[in-house]
Parts: sequence; C-alpha cells; structure tokens
Amino acid sequence: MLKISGISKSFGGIKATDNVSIELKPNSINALIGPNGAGKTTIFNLITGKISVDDGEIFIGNNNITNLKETEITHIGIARAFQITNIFSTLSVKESIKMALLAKIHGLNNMWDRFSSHSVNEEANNIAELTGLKKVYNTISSELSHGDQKLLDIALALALKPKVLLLDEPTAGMGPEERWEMIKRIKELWQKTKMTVLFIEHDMDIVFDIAQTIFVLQQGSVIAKGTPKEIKKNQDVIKAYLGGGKK
Amino acid sequence: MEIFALFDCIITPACLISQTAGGLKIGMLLFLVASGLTLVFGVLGVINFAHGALYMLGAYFSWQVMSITGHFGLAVISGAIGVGIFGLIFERLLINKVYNSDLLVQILLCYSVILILDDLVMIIWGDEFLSGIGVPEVFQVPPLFIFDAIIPPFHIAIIVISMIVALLLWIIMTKTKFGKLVRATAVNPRMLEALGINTNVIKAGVFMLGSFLAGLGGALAASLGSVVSGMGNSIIIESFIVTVIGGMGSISGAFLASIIIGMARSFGAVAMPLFTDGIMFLIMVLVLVMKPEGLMGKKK
Amino acid sequence: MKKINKYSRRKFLKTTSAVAAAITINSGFPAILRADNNIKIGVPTILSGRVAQLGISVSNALKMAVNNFNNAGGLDGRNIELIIRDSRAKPDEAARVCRNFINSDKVDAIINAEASGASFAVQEVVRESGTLCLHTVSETSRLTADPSIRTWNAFRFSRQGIHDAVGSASYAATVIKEKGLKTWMSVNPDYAYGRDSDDTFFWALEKFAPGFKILGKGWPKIFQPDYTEVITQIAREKPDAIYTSLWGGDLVSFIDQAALYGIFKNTQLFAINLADYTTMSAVKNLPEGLHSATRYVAAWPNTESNRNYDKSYTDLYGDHPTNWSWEASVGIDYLISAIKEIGSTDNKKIAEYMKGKQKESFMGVGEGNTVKIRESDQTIVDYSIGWGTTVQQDPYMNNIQAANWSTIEALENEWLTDKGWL
Amino acid sequence: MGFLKKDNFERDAFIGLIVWIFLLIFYFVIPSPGIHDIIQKVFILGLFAMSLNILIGYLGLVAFGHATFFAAGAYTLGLFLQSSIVNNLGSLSIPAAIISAIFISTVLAAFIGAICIRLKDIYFSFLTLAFQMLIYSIILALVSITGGDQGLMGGFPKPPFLGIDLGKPFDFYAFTIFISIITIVLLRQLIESPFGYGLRMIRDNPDRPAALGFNNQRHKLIAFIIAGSIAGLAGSLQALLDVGAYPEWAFWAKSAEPLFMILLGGMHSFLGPLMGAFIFEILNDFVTANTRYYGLVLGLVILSFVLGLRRGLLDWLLIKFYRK
Amino acid sequence: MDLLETKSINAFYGNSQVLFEMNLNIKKNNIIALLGRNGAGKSSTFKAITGLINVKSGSIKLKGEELIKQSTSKRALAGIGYVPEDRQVFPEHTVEENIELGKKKNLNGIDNWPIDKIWETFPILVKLKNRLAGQLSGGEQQMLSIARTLVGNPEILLLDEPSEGLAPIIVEDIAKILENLKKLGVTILLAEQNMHFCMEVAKEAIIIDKGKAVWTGSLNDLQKDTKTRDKYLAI
Repeated sequence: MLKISGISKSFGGIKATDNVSIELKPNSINALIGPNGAGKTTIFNLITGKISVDDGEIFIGNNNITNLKETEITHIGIARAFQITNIFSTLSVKESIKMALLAKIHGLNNMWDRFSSHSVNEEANNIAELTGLKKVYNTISSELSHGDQKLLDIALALALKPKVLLLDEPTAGMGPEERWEMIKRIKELWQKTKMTVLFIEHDMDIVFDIAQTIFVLQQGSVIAKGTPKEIKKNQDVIKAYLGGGKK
Repeated sequence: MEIFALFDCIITPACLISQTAGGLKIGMLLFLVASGLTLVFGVLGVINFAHGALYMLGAYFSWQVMSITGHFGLAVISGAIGVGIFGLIFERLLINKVYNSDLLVQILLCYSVILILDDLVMIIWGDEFLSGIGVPEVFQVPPLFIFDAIIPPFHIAIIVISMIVALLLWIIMTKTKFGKLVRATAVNPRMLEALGINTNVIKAGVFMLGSFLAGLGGALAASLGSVVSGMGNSIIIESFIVTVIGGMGSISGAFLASIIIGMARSFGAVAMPLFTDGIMFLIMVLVLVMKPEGLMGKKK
Repeated sequence: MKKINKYSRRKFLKTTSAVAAAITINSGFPAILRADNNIKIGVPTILSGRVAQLGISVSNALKMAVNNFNNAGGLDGRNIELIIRDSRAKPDEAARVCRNFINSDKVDAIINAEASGASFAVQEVVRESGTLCLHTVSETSRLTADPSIRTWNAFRFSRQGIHDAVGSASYAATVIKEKGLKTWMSVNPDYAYGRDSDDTFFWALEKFAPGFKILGKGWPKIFQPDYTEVITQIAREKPDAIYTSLWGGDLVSFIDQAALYGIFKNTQLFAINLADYTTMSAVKNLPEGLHSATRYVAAWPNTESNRNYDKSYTDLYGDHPTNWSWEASVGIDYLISAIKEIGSTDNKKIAEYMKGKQKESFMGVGEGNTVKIRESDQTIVDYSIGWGTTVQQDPYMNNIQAANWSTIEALENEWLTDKGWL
Repeated sequence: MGFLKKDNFERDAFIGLIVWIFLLIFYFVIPSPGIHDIIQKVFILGLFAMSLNILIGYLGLVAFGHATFFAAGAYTLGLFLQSSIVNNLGSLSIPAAIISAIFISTVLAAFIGAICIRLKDIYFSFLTLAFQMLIYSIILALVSITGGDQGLMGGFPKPPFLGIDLGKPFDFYAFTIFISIITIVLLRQLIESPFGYGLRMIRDNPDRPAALGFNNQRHKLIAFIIAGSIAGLAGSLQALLDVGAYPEWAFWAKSAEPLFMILLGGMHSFLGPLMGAFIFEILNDFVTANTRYYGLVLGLVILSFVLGLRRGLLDWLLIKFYRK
Repeated sequence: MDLLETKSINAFYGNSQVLFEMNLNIKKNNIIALLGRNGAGKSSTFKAITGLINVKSGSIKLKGEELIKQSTSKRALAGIGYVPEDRQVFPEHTVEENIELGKKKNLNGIDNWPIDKIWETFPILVKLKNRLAGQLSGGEQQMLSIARTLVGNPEILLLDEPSEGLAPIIVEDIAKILENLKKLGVTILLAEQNMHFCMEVAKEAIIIDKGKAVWTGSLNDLQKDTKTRDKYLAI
C-alpha cells in the first residue's frame, strides 16, 4: 500500500534519515519505533510532504507521491494525526469533523450554504460514533479531555478517508488506563475501516500488543523490521535500547 | 521628480557634504528613538506603540527642568532619566500584563497610553506648543564651512552624542553582564530562569533603558524645535520604519536603517521634495516584501 | 533665565484657564432634551491636539462678544448661546458636528472655526441645509474664490491667501528695491495652504518686482520636527531672501534650526505668519529684522479701538488675542448687529443684510475704519494687512507698512481671471 | 414560517428586514436628526469594523491598514460623481458610483492582499501599514486629482434614482441602513458558510489545514479581498454622507478606529464590531460634548477594556448570560 | 534527611498530565540514575522540579525547604541546577559568557566552583573560551551546559540525557567528567535511556514509567533483574 524506497533527508549536513525503506501491506497495522531523535517524525513529515525528500521515492499504491504538495498528497490518500495534538480549539467536535470532511471534497470554498445544515452531517456523525466522540459531540475542542482531543485529532484524519493513516504517538501524555482505552479504540478503527495504519509509539507493551510489523529506527536508519517476536529477540535492537550507542 | 537636481547635488562637494551631514544628523536623532523601540521588541517581544509618547515626555521633562534650572545638560539628562523612570513604572503597571497577549491587545494598550499622555501633557503644560530648550550657549557660534558646505557645530555635537550613545549601547550589550543577560533573555528566558536569574528584573531594566533612549531623543529634539502634545506621533512611524527596515530587534540594523532613512530624507528633499514620506514607505514596503526579517534581522 | 520663569508662570495661568474652559464647554447630552428660546450659534472647531490654540482663541473671542451682548439684555431678552464642539481636526467629524448643530440643536447660525480641509466639509453641510455660516479661520482662497464652492448662505470673515500674498509681495517689493534682493527661496508647509501661499506670493511678486530668481523651494511636512534637509539647501544656495508661510510651532522650529546655520545674517526672511504673540515669544533668541505680516498685534492698526480690543481680551484671558481671535470677533460682531437690526434670526434676511455691508471695526482700514463684506463673493475686505520688521519685545513689530486695498483688489481680479474664477 | 427556526439565510434576511422596518418606524417615533445621524454612522462604521473583523476575529490576521480600502471607496465614489460621467448616466449615477467604489477597492485589496498574505504575524501587520501610508502619501501628492490634503472639494451631485433622493435625510437614512443590513446579512452568510468556518480553522491552527488537504493562502486572500470590498462600500457611504472624501481617511489613525470598535464590541461575536461602533459613536458624541480631552477619556475606556473586561462588551454579555 | 524529596507530584503540559503522583528521594553525595523509556517522564520530572512545567499538586523539598510555590529562578538560587536534554546553551554568547551567565554563589555565600576550577574540570573548554557557543559540537555544548550550571554552585545537578545524540567517544569523555564530579562530591540525578552509560557512573537507580517512579534499587541488582528490565526498559 505505502512503499518508501531509500529516502534520505539531511538538515544542514546532518542526515536525519538515511536510505530508509519501508513497505506496508494493505490493511495492515504497523509500528515505527526507535529512541528519541531517531527520525521517526521526520519520516512522517517526508511521507506527508511537509518537508521535501532529498533522495528516494514514496508510493501509495501506484501513485508516486514523492515531493508532491502536502495538500495533494492528502487528497491522494494519506492522513495523519499529530504527536502534539493538532486540532481547532474554538470549534466543536462536530464542526471540526465536518471541516475535515468538507476539506476532502473541496467543500470549504462554498460560500452559499450554511455550514450548520451542510449535507456531511451524517458522515460526521458516523465518524464520531466510530471514534467514540459522540458523547462530546457538541463540546468545544479546547474543553475536551486530553484523550478526547487526541481522538479528535485522529477523527480529523479519518474524515479524509485515507488509504494510509499515520499516527504519531497516539497515547502520549495519557494515564495508564486512558492509554489502553485509546489502543482499543485504534484497534477497533483499524478493523472496521480496513485502512493501512502506521504508528509511532514508545509504549512497548502497546507496540507488541497491536502491531503486525515493527520497524525499528536508529539515527535515521532502519536497523530492524519484523513481527513483534522477531524484534524482541533482535540483538541490534536490544543494543540500541540498552547499550551504549553504536559501540 | 528632479533627478538632475539630485545628480547636480551629488557631484557638487558643497551639496554632497551638507546634505550628507544633514542626513546623518536626522538619522542619528532617529536612531536614538528607534534603538529603544527595537531593543524593547527584541527582548520583550512587545511592539511599544507608546514609544513616541515617551519621546514627547522626554521633551516636556527637559523643558521643565530647563525652565527651573536653566542648565542645558542637566535638562537633557534629567529628561532622559525621568522618562526612564516613567518607563519603569509603565512597564510594572501595564506593559508586563500583556507580554504574552496578542499583538492586537499590545497595540491597543499602547495606543490608549498615547491618547492619555497626549492629553495629560496638555492639561499639565498647556495647549500651546512650548518654545523648546534651545541650543546651549557654547554652540551659539557661527557655523563651520567645509568645502563650502555649512555645518552648524551643534549638529556635529548631536551626531557625536548619538554616536557615543550608539557606542555605549554597543558596549552595554556586548561587554557588560547586564547586556549579556539582556541578549540571553531575548533568546531563551526560561533557561536563564533555570540558572537562577530573575528575568522580570531584566525585562523591566530593558524597558527602562528603551524609555531612557526615547526620552533622550525627545530632550535633544526639544533643543532644536518646539515642544508640543502629539509630537511623538510622527517620530513613532519613522521609528517603526527604521525598526522594520533594520530588522526587528536588531540594534545594529536600526543604526544602519536610521542612516538610510536620514539620507533618504536629506537627498529626497533634493530629488522629490513632495514625496519624501512616500520614499520612506516605499523602502519599507520593498524591504518587507523582499526580506521581511529586515536588513540585519535574523530569519525565524 | 528670568524670561523662562516668567513664561512658565504665564503658561500656568493659561493652563488653569484651559482646564476651566474644558469644564465650561458643556453643551450637555443628549442635546434633544434642551429647548428654550435662546439664539443658538454652533461652533465646530479644533480644541484638542496640537492646534488646540486655534479653537481656544476663537472660543475666547466669541465668548467675549456674546457675554457683552447678553449682559446688555440680548435681543428682547433672548440670549445668545454658543455651542462649541471639538472636531479633533477631522473633516468627517466636523461635518457630523455641524449636522448635529443643525438637526438636533437647531442652531440659528454656524461660526465655522475649522482649518481648511474641514472647512470644505462644513461648507457642504451648510450648502445642503441652508444654515447661515460664517467662516472665520480657513485662509485658503478657494473656499470663497472658486464660484463652484460658494453658497448663498456662507460668508467669509477670515483673511484670504491671495490678499495676504499681494500685500506681502508689495511689501517685499519695497525691500527688494531698498536692499537689492535678487535671489529667492521659499519654505512652505507641504499642504494646500502652503502651496497656495507659495504660488500666489511669487505670482504677485512678479507683478511688483519682476526679474528675481528662485533658487529652490523646500516643502517640509506639517508638524515636521526637523527641518535640516531644507535648511542645508538654503545654507548652500545663499539666497538673498526667503519666503515662508510656516506657522506656529513649525515656524518656531524652523527659525531656531535655521539660526544655527547663521542663515539670517545675510538673508532676509519674509515669514508671513511670524507676528503672532505666541510664535514670537516662543522663538529662542529671535533674530533681529525678520519681516512678517501682522497676524494680530495690538500695535497695528495703530488705533484706539484696536488697543482697546487687545486690552479687554487680555484682561479677560491673560493672553493676547490671535489672528483667529480677531477674525471671530469681527464675524460675531457682524452677526450680532444683523440680529439686532433685523430683530430676528431669519437666515435669508441676515444674509441679505451682510452682503455688501460696511461696518466699523478695530481691524478696519476702509473709509472710517471700516471693513466690508464684498457682495460678489461674500468675503471680508478692507481688513488691516500690515508688514514690518520684528523686534524682540513688545510691541514686537517696527516700521509697519499698510497694504493698499485698491492694489490688492486689482491684482486679486487679475488672479481670479487667470484661474478662470471670475 | 418554518424557515425561522433554522439557522439559514432566509431567517437572517427576514430578521434584517424586520430591523430595517423597525429603524424606519423609529425614525418617525423619535424625530431627532442627531440620533438618526448617529444610527447612520453606526451602520457605516459598523460595516467598516465588521469587514476588518473578518480578518482579525475570524482569520486571526491583525491588518493594520484597513482604512486604505475605506479611503479607496470614498475617493472612487467622490471622483466618479464629480466627473462628467454623471451627465451621461443621470439617475443611474449613484448605483454606478457605489458599484465602482466597491470594484476599485476590491481590485486594490486583491493587489495589496496578494503581497501581504505571504507574510505572517507582525510582518503582515507592518506591510499593510506600509501600503496604507504609501497610498496616503500618493493621495497627498496627487493634488490635481485628489485635492491633496484638503480632500475632494466642492461637493458632488446626488441625482435621484428609483425615486430615492439621497439629498433628503429620510431617504439617506433608509438607503444607508438598507444597504448596510443587506451587506451584514450577506456577511453573516459568508461567516456561517463552510468558507467562513475555513477562516476559523486557519485562525485556530494555521498548520493543520494543509494536512487536511486545504489551501490556506487562497482562502486568506479571498477573505482579504472581501474585507477590502466591504470597507470600500463603507467608505463610499461615508463619502455620500459627507459629500466629500478626505486624506485623513487613508491615514493610519483611521485604521485604529475599527480596531477600537472591535475591541469595545467584541471580536468573537458576529455583531460585536457593530456594537463597538455604537459604543464608539455614543462615546464620541458624549465626550466631545462635555470635554475637549477626548483622547484621555477614550484612552481610559480602552485601557479598562483591555485590562479589566479583557474582551468586548458583546462577547462579555454572551459569555455571562448565554453560554455560561 | 534526603537532599531532594518530591512527594505526589502531578504535573501537566497544557491539559495533558505527564506525571502521576511522582515520588523521589535523593540522598547527598551520590549519582543516581533515573531510567526509563522514551516518553516515560524523565524530562518532565526535571522540568517539574525546576518549575518549568505546571505542577498542580504535590511537594518538592530541597534540604527540607519547600519549593513548590517558588519561581524557577528562586529554585535555582536555592540550589537546583538543571542541565536540559537539548543543552540550551546561548548560541550567540561565547563559551566564557555562557559560563558567566550561570555564575552565582550558593545560599551560604560560598563559591565551590571558581572559574579556574571549571577550566581544570573541563579542559576541553579552555581553548574554546572565545568561541560562540552556537558553533560548538554537541559534546562541547554538553560540557558547556554542565559547566554553566556548576558555576552556580547547585546542591544538586539534574542532568538530562547527557549522552543523547553524541558520538561514543564523546560519551566516554562525559562519563569521565561525571566520575570526576562524583569524586568532588557533587550530587547528580542522571536521566538516561542508555543503561550502559549509567553503569559506568552510577550505583543507584530509579526507574520511572508512564509518569511514575516504579522501581528503586542498585544498578547491579537491576543488571541481574531481567524481568524488571524487560518490563520497563527493554523492548
């Protein structure tokens, strides 16, 4: 579904990602892990076109999306939720989801209809149900709990009906119970929508619990990939996490 | 537009020198005011629209001291120091409340202070313009002739004073502990806090220094002309032009931009006498479009 | 130093009276609630900001006249009520204030004490409403000289640029002859008044003393704090004479700054607006022998009634009248005598009365010390225009020469013809 | 009358109509021209402030040179009606003048906006200010066309059209308020449309829209142009009222006025700026009638709003009594 | 008495909670490793102690004195020395100036760290004295950041991931300096992901996970306790 082949990116001479290749199967759920500063978020930014690729190519299905504009890539089928919650603070949950739905169909150029009575209402409702935000449907985003804000961020991405969904630390900043709640939700979503999911996560319990394939990143390179079992045993990975760097 | 007049001027030493000296003097007086503005912005992130009103206060304070003591130097210094103290009170009472507010709130706060001060000085010192504090007697001498160009010694004094202020400012900012703290506050106040430094004190000090500079500019302006309510309103716009052209927060940028504006005024008066203001705004538009961070500003 | 001390005491006096004035200028709100049979006169003017002195000196002059009228019993017991409002020098605000006077306060007349821009706005309001209007401040000739701007119900009591220009030029011509001045420069504020003044002065000078040469012109902005760029040009060109229509604080700054260049040693300055008490006393070390028109000085016209006027004003307000004061005084005198004569405030009758009316006045230099409202353009003529040299102390002016009104009017006609306004 | 229950255009138009009729009745009930004058000006300045609030309140862009478009509208209308075109158009002149005023300010806004929206924050503000002052300098310099500092002098004719004679106070009152209400209803439609919600989205989070596949810059530019054209309309109405146009309207201090109104009324409620215009005008009338220290009073009022209430009056009322 | 004691700290970034009832007890003259995976809350713990993030409830005591209501600068003056993870040197100040900015005496007016001693301890900085800090390498910046905090005579040094992103050889240098500091009696709380690095310098360790302290003990024990390691540190 998503194929990244040999992408590299440098910032001021320092290689943030170095010849990274990742391939995701359709309808799979995958994790991207690695120590701080390994370049995980950079890879997300490269995929979504937020920053340009120096070298290498990225495909969704058969579409080459390398260095297209962020908006174009979004329309082709990649959506993301952010590490630092990235929502619209003064809009309600309902309004926010509708905005995302309208953005998808270029409906935001419409000046002649009322936003409140616009036809995407039902779809928005579905997405809220799916993400469990129905109970806070009319709450202003800034007043939501942290967990719900995270869910809203994901709901915004879902509204774009992406082929590939990227989640950057969906459980960051949550209490232990909230975390599992969130993970259950994500699992459910993935099962229902049949999307391809790639997520970044630090909580290894979570990673091993839901990821089918895990990619381990260190200092800009993929040092290992495989099933949770394979990864747990991988010596390089253990060293990266416990040992003194590239010794 | 009289391009030929400009050309004639540039090839005539008398014209070139006198216009250059004139432009330098205009620019240096402007620098005094603009440097305070850019300093306050650079460190506190506040657009102090009321900076011009502080300049006006400097003129009034020095006029008051002059009328009591009759001593020029004392009048200028106490005008500047008076405004510095006023600035400190202003910062403690009002400005520090809007450090983290929107641009709009900062602007409106400062604008309300302009409105209030403009009327207050009229209530205190009367509606009519005051006569200014005049030029000290030592400078009431015939002007100098350099290659046929006439330059009043007092203008040289103003240029020298402003240059000295610029130099002192440079020394304060680069050589003293206070200056180092100020520059560090501008970059990373939270780290400085973690090193045990109360940045609120630094901020108040910076605002005081900025106000002092505005007051000094106003006091010197009072020696060259009348003192009147609302006199800050034209200088504040010019100071903003200087600040933007030089790069917001950059003192060396303000120095460069002040000279550019001084020269634009001086030679603009020869070439396009009816559009000298327009020239300044045109430069400002061009700089913002081509290099929004200003000539010496840093890209964010 | 003594001078400054004295000066500041005077300031203090003025400040107190200004604060008192601020409290007494009170037409109340909302205006609709007040209704009586007073004769109401609305005065839009500038009371705040840097030209507040304009509005204050007009208000003072008007109050002085109105109090005298009211104390004398008014018109069959009807008093005149002045409603003075600040427009803050904004044309749209002046228009709004006027509409309010007319519509809400139902004023019988408007005495317009606005500067030029706002005066044109007031003119449009009264053109629509037909309210009687006396312009007493704007000096722009066009306000009454251009027939397309005139209206039957508006009269001009303020001096006019073209009159001043002719008067100035004829005086300058005598100095040119005497001192052999050949080369000229001019420094005028960069707005309509300054440009008109420059235009008309040199136009008229050409008639009186052709053959001079203009070396250059400076156009500082109004309220500009720094005149260096203009002064360096003058210092370089070394003209024999300079003409300037700068006024108030700007003129003070210009003279102070130019004196540093030693410019007035060899150059004659013709500053049309210098002989104004405030301006004269504000200039540091006033150079000797600058030339100025008489804006208002007690010494000219050299008559008993003029000195009396100065005295009664000064006694009341602790300060000399200004140019704007005399204009307002003459205006309200006309209005009061019209009301008395006619016995009502009928605007058509008053307008009829004023047209062509000759009236004795302390500023009059016509036959029997009269001024006249010329019928053709409803504009004051025969007011005193004098030129002389300035001196440091009272009476502030020496060797004053009066302008000749027949010359003025003859050249004015020529100018109007040139402009296509006649 | 089912449409009244929903949030829709018909309802707003209906309310607008009711308000208009109410204000017409008011004209005769309270026959005070002074109050009528204030109401007219509140609507004109309200339009000006509401147009700026599209940028400030809904888009989060502090535009500092909005009076540029106000002045452009005023001068265009004045010059149009002073020109000989009026002779040819006759009774069509006034509608044509207003349309051309809107057109010229729209074109100007498109040009200035396209350059300004590329910048952010304070740089955006300063560039709009610089453009405004540049245009102010040009108005002053082009004396032969604009009359320089004295403004357009000598008035202009106001030929009646469709039986409306703007020379008559009632006609002017009814016409100005009618045009304003129509514009406000249209503006309401814009703000409540998906487009309008797009503005809020950019304000709340300028980075996110791109990740939703949405073009920020184009949206901003369109909003800037619409705001400019409404300011131009407000300017043209003001010019009709004062039968002239003045350079003061292009000066930076004029741009500060709608900022005050937005502050006083509230930037987060649709009618906040209109309410601000009302407070501003009443304050203006009351203060100038009672003291010449207008600046002192206005300054203290603004200060108390900035530091005390911390929001506009309508915003405050809505929070206190409605949203809780 | 413990030198530093935190009790039931609940801390937030905006409205997201990062620390949950965090308890720490640190004794004097020691290097303690604060271990935990990425995002476990190590940096947040430091920021809560220095007052850089919002602590809604709990207690932070240094030498028995309550700091929770104090501003960041007051806490620094009281003896909290903080070396942030990203070093945060002032890039446009020279090395010497950076150190000058951190210069202060401890609360008793005693200066244990005169500048000369700094140059002795960090010889690598001596020749860089007049270089702008922004031009230094990561390792040099790390040394500078530590030195800058030390001249302020802190009671305790909060050192956040000093080895992060540095080449192994530099990491060794830093380890040597920490050994040295330990000998000089400096109390250090050392946040690390890299357990290997900690083994060299620290004896005691605290593990935090999901915003809570979950394990305390000696590093040697931890080395043997694979179960705990797998649970909290390994993959």
